Amino acid sequence: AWYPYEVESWNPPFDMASPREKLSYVPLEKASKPWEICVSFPHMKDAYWLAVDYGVAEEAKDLGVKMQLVEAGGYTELEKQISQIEDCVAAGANAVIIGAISFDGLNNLVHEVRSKDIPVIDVINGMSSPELSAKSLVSFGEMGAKTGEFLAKMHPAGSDPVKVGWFPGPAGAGWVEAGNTGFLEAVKGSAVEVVETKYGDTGKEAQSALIEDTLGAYPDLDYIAGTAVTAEAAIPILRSRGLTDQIKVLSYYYTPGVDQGIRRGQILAAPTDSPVIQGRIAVDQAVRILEGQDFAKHVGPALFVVSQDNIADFDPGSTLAPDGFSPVFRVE
Amino acid sequence: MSPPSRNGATADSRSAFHWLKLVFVRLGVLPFLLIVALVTFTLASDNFLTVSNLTNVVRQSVYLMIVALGQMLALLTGGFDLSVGTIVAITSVVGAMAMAAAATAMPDTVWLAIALGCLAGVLAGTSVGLLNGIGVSVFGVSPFIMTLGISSVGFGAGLYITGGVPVYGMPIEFGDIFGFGTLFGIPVPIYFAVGLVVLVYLLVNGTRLGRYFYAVGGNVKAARLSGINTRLTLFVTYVLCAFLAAVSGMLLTARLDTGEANVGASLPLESIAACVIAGVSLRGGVGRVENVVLGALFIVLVQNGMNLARIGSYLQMVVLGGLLILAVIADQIRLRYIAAMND
Amino acid sequence: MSPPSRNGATADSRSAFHWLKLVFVRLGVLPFLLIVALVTFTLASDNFLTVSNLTNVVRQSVYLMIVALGQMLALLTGGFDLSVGTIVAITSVVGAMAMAAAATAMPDTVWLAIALGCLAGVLAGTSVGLLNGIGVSVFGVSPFIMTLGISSVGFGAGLYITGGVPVYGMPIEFGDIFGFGTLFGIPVPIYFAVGLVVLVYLLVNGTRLGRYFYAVGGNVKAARLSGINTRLTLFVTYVLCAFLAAVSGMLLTARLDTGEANVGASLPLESIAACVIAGVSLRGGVGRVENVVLGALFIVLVQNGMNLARIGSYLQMVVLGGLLILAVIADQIRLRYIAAMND
Amino acid sequence: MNSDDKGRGASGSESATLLSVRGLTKRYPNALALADVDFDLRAGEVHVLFGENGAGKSTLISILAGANHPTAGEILFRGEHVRLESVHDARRRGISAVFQEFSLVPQMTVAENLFLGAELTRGGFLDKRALRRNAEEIIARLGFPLKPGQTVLHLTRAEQQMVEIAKAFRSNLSVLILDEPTASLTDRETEQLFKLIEQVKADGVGIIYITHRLQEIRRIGDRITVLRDGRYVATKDARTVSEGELVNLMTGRVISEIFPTIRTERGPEVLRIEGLTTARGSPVEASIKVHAGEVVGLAGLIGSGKSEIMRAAFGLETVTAGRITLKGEDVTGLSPRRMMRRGMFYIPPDRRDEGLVMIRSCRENMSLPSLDQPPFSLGRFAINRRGEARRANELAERMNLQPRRIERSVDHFSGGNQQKVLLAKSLTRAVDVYAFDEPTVGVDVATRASIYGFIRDLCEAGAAVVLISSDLPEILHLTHRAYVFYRGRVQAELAGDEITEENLLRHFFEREAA
Ligand SMILES: Nc1ncnc2c1ncn2[C@@H]1O[C@H](COP(=O)(O)OP(=O)(O)OP(=O)(O)O)[C@@H](O)[C@H]1O
Ligand SMILES: Nc1ncnc2c1ncn2[C@@H]1O[C@H](COP(=O)(O)OP(=O)(O)OP(=O)(O)O)[C@@H](O)[C@H]1O
Ligand SMILES: [Mg+2]
Ligand SMILES: [Mg+2]
Repeated sequence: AWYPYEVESWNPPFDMASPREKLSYVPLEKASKPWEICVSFPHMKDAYWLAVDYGVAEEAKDLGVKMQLVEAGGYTELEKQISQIEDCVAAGANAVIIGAISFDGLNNLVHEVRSKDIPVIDVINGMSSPELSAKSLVSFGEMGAKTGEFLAKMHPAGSDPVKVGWFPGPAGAGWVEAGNTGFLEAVKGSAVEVVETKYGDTGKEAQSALIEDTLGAYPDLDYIAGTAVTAEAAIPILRSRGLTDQIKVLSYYYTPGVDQGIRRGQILAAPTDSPVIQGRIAVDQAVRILEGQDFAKHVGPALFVVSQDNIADFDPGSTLAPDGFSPVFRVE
Repeated sequence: MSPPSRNGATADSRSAFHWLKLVFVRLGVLPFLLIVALVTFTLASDNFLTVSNLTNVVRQSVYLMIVALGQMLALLTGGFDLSVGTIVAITSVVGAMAMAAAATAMPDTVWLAIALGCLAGVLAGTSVGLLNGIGVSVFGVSPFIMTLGISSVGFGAGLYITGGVPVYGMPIEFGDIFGFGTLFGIPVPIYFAVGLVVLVYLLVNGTRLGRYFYAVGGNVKAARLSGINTRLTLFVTYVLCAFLAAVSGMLLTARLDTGEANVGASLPLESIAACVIAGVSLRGGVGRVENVVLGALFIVLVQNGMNLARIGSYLQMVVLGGLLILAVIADQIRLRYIAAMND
Repeated sequence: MSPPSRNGATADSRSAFHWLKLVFVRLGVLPFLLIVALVTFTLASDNFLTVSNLTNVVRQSVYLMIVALGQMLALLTGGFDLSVGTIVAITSVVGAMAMAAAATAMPDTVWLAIALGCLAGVLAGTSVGLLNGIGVSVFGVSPFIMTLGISSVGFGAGLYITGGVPVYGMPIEFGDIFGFGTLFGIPVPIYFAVGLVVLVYLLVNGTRLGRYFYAVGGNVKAARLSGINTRLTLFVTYVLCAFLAAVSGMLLTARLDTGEANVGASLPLESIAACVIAGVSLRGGVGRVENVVLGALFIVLVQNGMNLARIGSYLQMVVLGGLLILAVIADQIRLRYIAAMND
Repeated sequence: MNSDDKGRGASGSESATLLSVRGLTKRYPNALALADVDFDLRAGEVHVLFGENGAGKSTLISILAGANHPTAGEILFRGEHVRLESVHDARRRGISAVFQEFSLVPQMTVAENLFLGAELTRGGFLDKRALRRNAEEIIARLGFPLKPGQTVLHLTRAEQQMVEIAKAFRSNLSVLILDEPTASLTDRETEQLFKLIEQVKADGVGIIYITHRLQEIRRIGDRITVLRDGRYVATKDARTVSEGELVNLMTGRVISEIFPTIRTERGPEVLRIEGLTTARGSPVEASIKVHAGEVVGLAGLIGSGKSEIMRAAFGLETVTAGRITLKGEDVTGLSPRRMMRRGMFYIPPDRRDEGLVMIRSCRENMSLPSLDQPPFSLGRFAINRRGEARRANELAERMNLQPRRIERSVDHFSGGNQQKVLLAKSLTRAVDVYAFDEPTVGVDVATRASIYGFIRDLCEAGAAVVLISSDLPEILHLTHRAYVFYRGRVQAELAGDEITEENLLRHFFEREAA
C-alpha cells in the first residue's frame, strides 16, 4: 500500500502562506457505497496527467467508487472544461475533482456545483474559490522554488557565477507563471544567473528548437532548467554536441523521461510533487466528505528533490504511472 | 414531385421514404443526425433527456453558436475567419480590464461599469475585425492568411497585456446576470443567442447586404458588375463576424467571471465545422442561418451526450472527427439529389 | 522589357530599381524578406551569422520543409491538408513502437530494427493519407473537412495507443544517425530534405502527374474534360502529402529520440503559412517548389533570429503574424505588377 | 498536313458513316434533355446541329465526347458498339470536342493547355521543348494570333475560344465536335476556322457543328439535323433548305423578321468619351459619343479595344488619360456601382466569368443590380421578396426562359438560357445608357429576335444603347451609328447608310492593308 504517506497540511486552509504541519496521510479502507465521482483534467496528453489519472483511478478502485474522467484537450480550453464539468454533474456525479485550467475562471462553476451540495475538490493546479470543499495540491511555485534552491545551494553567493537557461513552459498557463516566479525567487541572491527565460509550448519539438537557439545565443551555458519536456529534449541535443559534461539539466517536475534521465545520469535532479498521491488523496477526500467523515481540508505531499544521489531510494510509484499503464477514463 | 400513390403498404412505405428524402433534401442531414443523436444518448444515459440537461446543452452551445453565425458570414463571402478565437480572448481581456477599472473607479454605479466594460470589450474585439476587413478588402490579402496572421498578432498582444494572468475584479453582478442568470427559467445567455440568431437571419435573408454576401461569395466579378461595392461588403463581413465573436466573448467572460487570454483556441475550427456540417459551402455563396444554429447545437449536444454516456475522451475525438466527415458525405449525397430534383 | 538606358546617375539608379523590380516579379518577396531578416538579425545578435547557427537553422527547418512540400501538393490541387500534424504524430508513435519492439526482439540486428521501425512508421502515416485521399476523391468531401476530421480521429487514436506517454526504447543508433548525425560536417536530416526537395521538384515540374496537380487545382472541370483522371490525381496528392509528412515524422522521431503523440500540432497551419508566404495560391494551381523551400526556411530563420535576439515570446507571435500578412500583401502587389506587364 | 485543295470533294452520301447514334436518351431526373434521338455522321461532312436553346444539342455532343453518359440508346463508331467512358476514352478513338463552356486551366499557358491530358513525355519526363514546338505548329496552322507562352488567365474570351479550338485540332482526328465555336469570334477568325474545317474535312474527318448563326450553316454545312425539346425533328440538306423552313422546324412557328427596324429620335448626347487611354494600353486616345434614342455599334477585330472602352467607361478599367462624361457630368474613374446609379449599365460578354452568380437562382441573379429600387426593395435596407419574385417571373416570361423556373440555380440551365438571365438583369432598372457586350452569344434565332426586339424597345423609349458586337449583321441591321476600332483606336465613324459590310470591313483591316 502507498500509505501512510507524508504530507503537509495548511491551517487555516486554502492559504499557501498559512503555517503547515506534517501529517501522515491514511485513506479510508473502503467507501460505504459506490459513489459516482467526476474528475476533470485540463488534458490527458502527457505523462504528468497520466500519473494523476493513475492515482485517481487506483484510489477509486481501492475504495470501490465509480470514477468518470473528462479532459478538456489543453490549457486553452477553459470553456470546454466548464461544459464538461456541467455535463458530469448532469450525469449524476456525487463529487467533482477538478484539475483546473484557470485559477479564477472556474469560481462561478464551483459556486454552482456547490450550491447543489456537491463537494468540489481542487487537485494539482489550484483555484481561488473560497467555496471549495478541499484541496489536494502543492504549489507549483514551490516546485520551481525547490529546483531553484537546489541550484542555489550548489552555487551560493560568492562562488563562481553560473549561467542558466530557463524554460518554464507555455506562456500564460497558471502553473507556468507560478513555477517561473518560484524559481526566479529562489535563485535570487545566489551565484546563479538566469540568462534567458524562454516560454514555449511543451511539445518536444518546440522545446528542442528553443534549446538549440539558446545554445546558439549562449555557448557558455552551465545549466538548462525547465519543464520535463525541456529536460528530455535537452539530452540528445547535448549528447550530439558533446556538451553533456559542460551543461547540466534540471527539470522542475517529474515524468518517466526525467526518471530515466536521472537514473542514467543525464539529468541532474528534479523535484517531485507526488502527483499520483495527490490524485489518490483527492479521491479519498471526496469520499470522506460524502460520507461525512473527518477529512484534511488542504493537504499536499511534501516536496522533495530526486537527484542522482538519492534516486536509488526513490519509489516512483508515488510519482509515475507504471509502465504500460494506459489512461483510464472510467472506473465502475 | 409525383403525387404519392395510394395502393397498399409498399406504396405507403415508399411515400414515407419519399417524404423522408424530401425532408433530407430540404433540410439536410442535420435533423436526422440530431434525431439519431437524441435517441442514442437517451438510451445511453438516463440523465440525457431531461429539461435541465437539454437547457444546459443549449446554454453551453450559445458561445459556439454566436461565433458560428459570424463565421458563416465569412464563409458565405468565400472567406474564413481564423481569428475568432483571438477575438474572443481579446474581448475577454479588454472587457474585463475595463470593467474592473470602471468598477474600482466608481464602485456605486455598477451598471455603468458593466456597460462600459462590455462596450470596451466589444469595441476591442470588433476592431480586430476592422483590421481583418481592411486586409482582405483593401489589400486583397487572402482571408485565410489575414485572419491567421491577425490571430497570432492578437494572441500575442492579449498575452502581453495580461502577462498570461487572468483579469479579475469585475462586479459580481456581471457574472451573476449575464453568465448565470435566468429569466423565466431560461438562462440569460440563451436570450442573447436567440436575439442574435434572429437578427442575423433577418440580415442574411431579408436585406440587401445579406444578398450581397451570397453574391460576393458566389462570383465576385459578377457582383461587382452588378453594381455591388464588393470591397465594402467584404469589409462589413469581417467586422460583423468580429462583432459577433466579441459578443460571444463578453458572454463567455461573464460565465468565467474573469478575463482570460487563454480561451477560444478551438473556436475557429469548431465554428467552421459547425457551419460545414450545416451545409455552408467553403467555396462561398451557399449556406443557411437555421442550419448553422443546428450545426452548433449538434456539436455541443454530441459532446454533452458522450460525456453523459461516459465515453472516454480519446474515443470522443474519434467520434467527432468521424461525424464531421459523415455529415459532409451526407451533404454531398444531398447535393446530388438536389441536382437530380432540380430546384 | 526596355533595355536600361545609359545616361547618368538617375538612369543608373532607375535601372537598379527596375532590376530589383524584375527580381521581385520573378522571385517574389521572399528573397527580399530573407535578406532583410539576415541583416536585421546579424545586427541584433553576434551569434546569428555563424556557420553553426545557420546550419542549425537549416537543420531545424528540415521537418517543416518536408511537410510543407507535401502541403504544397495539396494546395496546388486546390485543397488543404490539416492532418499533417496528426500524420507526423502517428508516424512517430507507430514507428517508435515498432522499432522498440523489433530492437527488443532481436537486439543484435539493430539496422534491421531501424529499417522495420521506419517502414512501419511511414506506412502508418501514409495510410492516414490513404483515408484522406479516399474521402476527397471518392466521396467528394471537401479537403478541409476531410483532413480536419481525420486529424481529430488520428490524434485520438494516437493518444489511445500511448496515453500521451513518450515511447522509449529505440536503438540509440537511430537518433545518433538520423537525428544528430553529420556527414561531411552537414547534419544527416539535411540530406534527406535535399533529396526530397529534388524529387518533389522533378515530380512537380517534370512529370505529367506534376502538371495534373496544377491542372486539377486550376480548373477541375477543364482537367476532367481534357481527359485527366482527376480523382486519381487527388488521391495521389493526399497519399504523397501524407508520405512526406510521415518521412518528416520519422526524422523528427530520430531527433527527439522518443515516439511522441504530442508533436506536430502547429504543423498544419505553419506549413500552410510557409507555402502561402512562398506565393502558393490557396485557390489552387499556383506555386513553386523552390519558393516553398525558402518559405519554410524563412519561418524557421525568423524564429531562430528572434530567439537569438532575445525577443520575448509574446512579441514573437506578433512579429510572425505581422510578417505573414506583410508577405502576402507584397505578393498581391507582385501579382498586380505581373498583370500590368502581362507577360 | 497535306492540304490538297480539292474543295468539298469528299462530302456526299457515298462516303462511309463514321458515327451513328440510335435511340439516344438522356434523362435528368426532372428533365428529359434528349428523347430517343437518332443521328449519324459521315466521314468528310459537316453535320450541323440546330435547335432552340435547351433543345439538347450540348447534351448530345457531350455524350458523344465522353463527358456525359446516356440514360439509354447506343452509339456506333465505325460500325462498332462503343461505350465512351470518359473524355480521355473518346479522344483516344479520335473523337475530339470543343465544348460550349471552356475547359481551360486559367493559370497555365496556351501551350500547356493545348496539350493538357496528352502531354508529350520523354523517358517519363515532360518534353517541354517538343511541347512548345508542337504548340507553335498548331497555332501557326490555325493562323490564330496566339502566343504559346501567354497565360490563359490574361486572354479575352475570344482568345480563349481560339485556344479551345486549337486544343481540339491537336490529335489524330476522326470526329471533330464544335459547340458554337464562333460565338465570340469575329469574321476573320471565323474564316480561319472554316478554312481549317475544309482541310480536315478533306482528310475524311466528320464534323459535328453547333451554331445559331444561319449564315454559317449555309457557308460550311453539308447536312443539318434539327432538335426540338430533346427530340429529333428532321435532317435536311444544308444547301437547299430555306431559312424560314429551318426556323419553322426549330421553333414550330414562323419568324418573319429577325432584325427589327429601330426608329430613332436622336435626343441629347448622354455619353461622351474623349481621348480615352487605359492602363492596359487599349484603347488609345479613343473618343466616341452616344445620344439618347440611338443604337451605337462598336465593331472591330478581337482585341481591338471595342469592349475595353465601354468597360473603362463603366469603371472596370484603370483610365490613364481622357475623360468620360455622362449626361454632362464628369464620371471618369467612378466605380461600376456609381456608374449604375448614375444611369449606365454594362452587360459583360462572359456570363460565367463576370455575368452570373452561377450557384444562385435566376431570381437572385436577375434582381441583383436593382435591390436598392422598387419593386425589389422595401425601405432602405430590406428586400421585398414578393415584389422580387413577381418581377423576376415577368422577366422570365419576357425573355422566354426555358424552363421557366426562376428558383432554379443558373448553372442548371442551357447556355442560351443563361444568357437570357444575364440580359434580364439589365431590365431591372431604368437607365439612360445600356452597353451590351456580345449580347447574343449562344442565343438561338428566335430568342435573338426577341433580344433585338427589346433593344429596339429600349431605344425607342429614349435610352441610348451601345452594342458591342463581333457579329457583323448585328452592327449592320441594328445600329444607327457605328465606330470601328482598330488596335485600340477609333478607326472610323459610320452613320446611317454608310454602315455597310464593305465599309465596316475596310476599316477593320485598313492599317494592315496600308
Ligand atoms: N446538369 C443538368 N441538370 C439538369 N438539367 C440539365 C442539366 N444540364 C442541362 N439540363 C437540361 O437539359 C436540357 C438540354 O440542355 P442543353 O445544354 O443540351 O441545350 P442546348 O441545346 O445546348 O442549348 P443552348 O443552345 O442554349 O446551348 C435543358 O432543358 C437543360 O435545362
Ligand atoms: N483580363 C485581361 N487581362 C489582360 N489583358 C486583357 C484582358 N482583357 C482584355 N485584355 C487585352 O485588352 C485588349 C483589348 O481587349 P477588348 O476586350 O477591348 O477587346 P475586344 O475588341 O472587345 O475583343 P473581343 O472581341 O475579344 O472582346 C486585348 O488586346 C486583350 O488582350
Ligand atoms: Mg448548348
Ligand atoms: Mg469584347
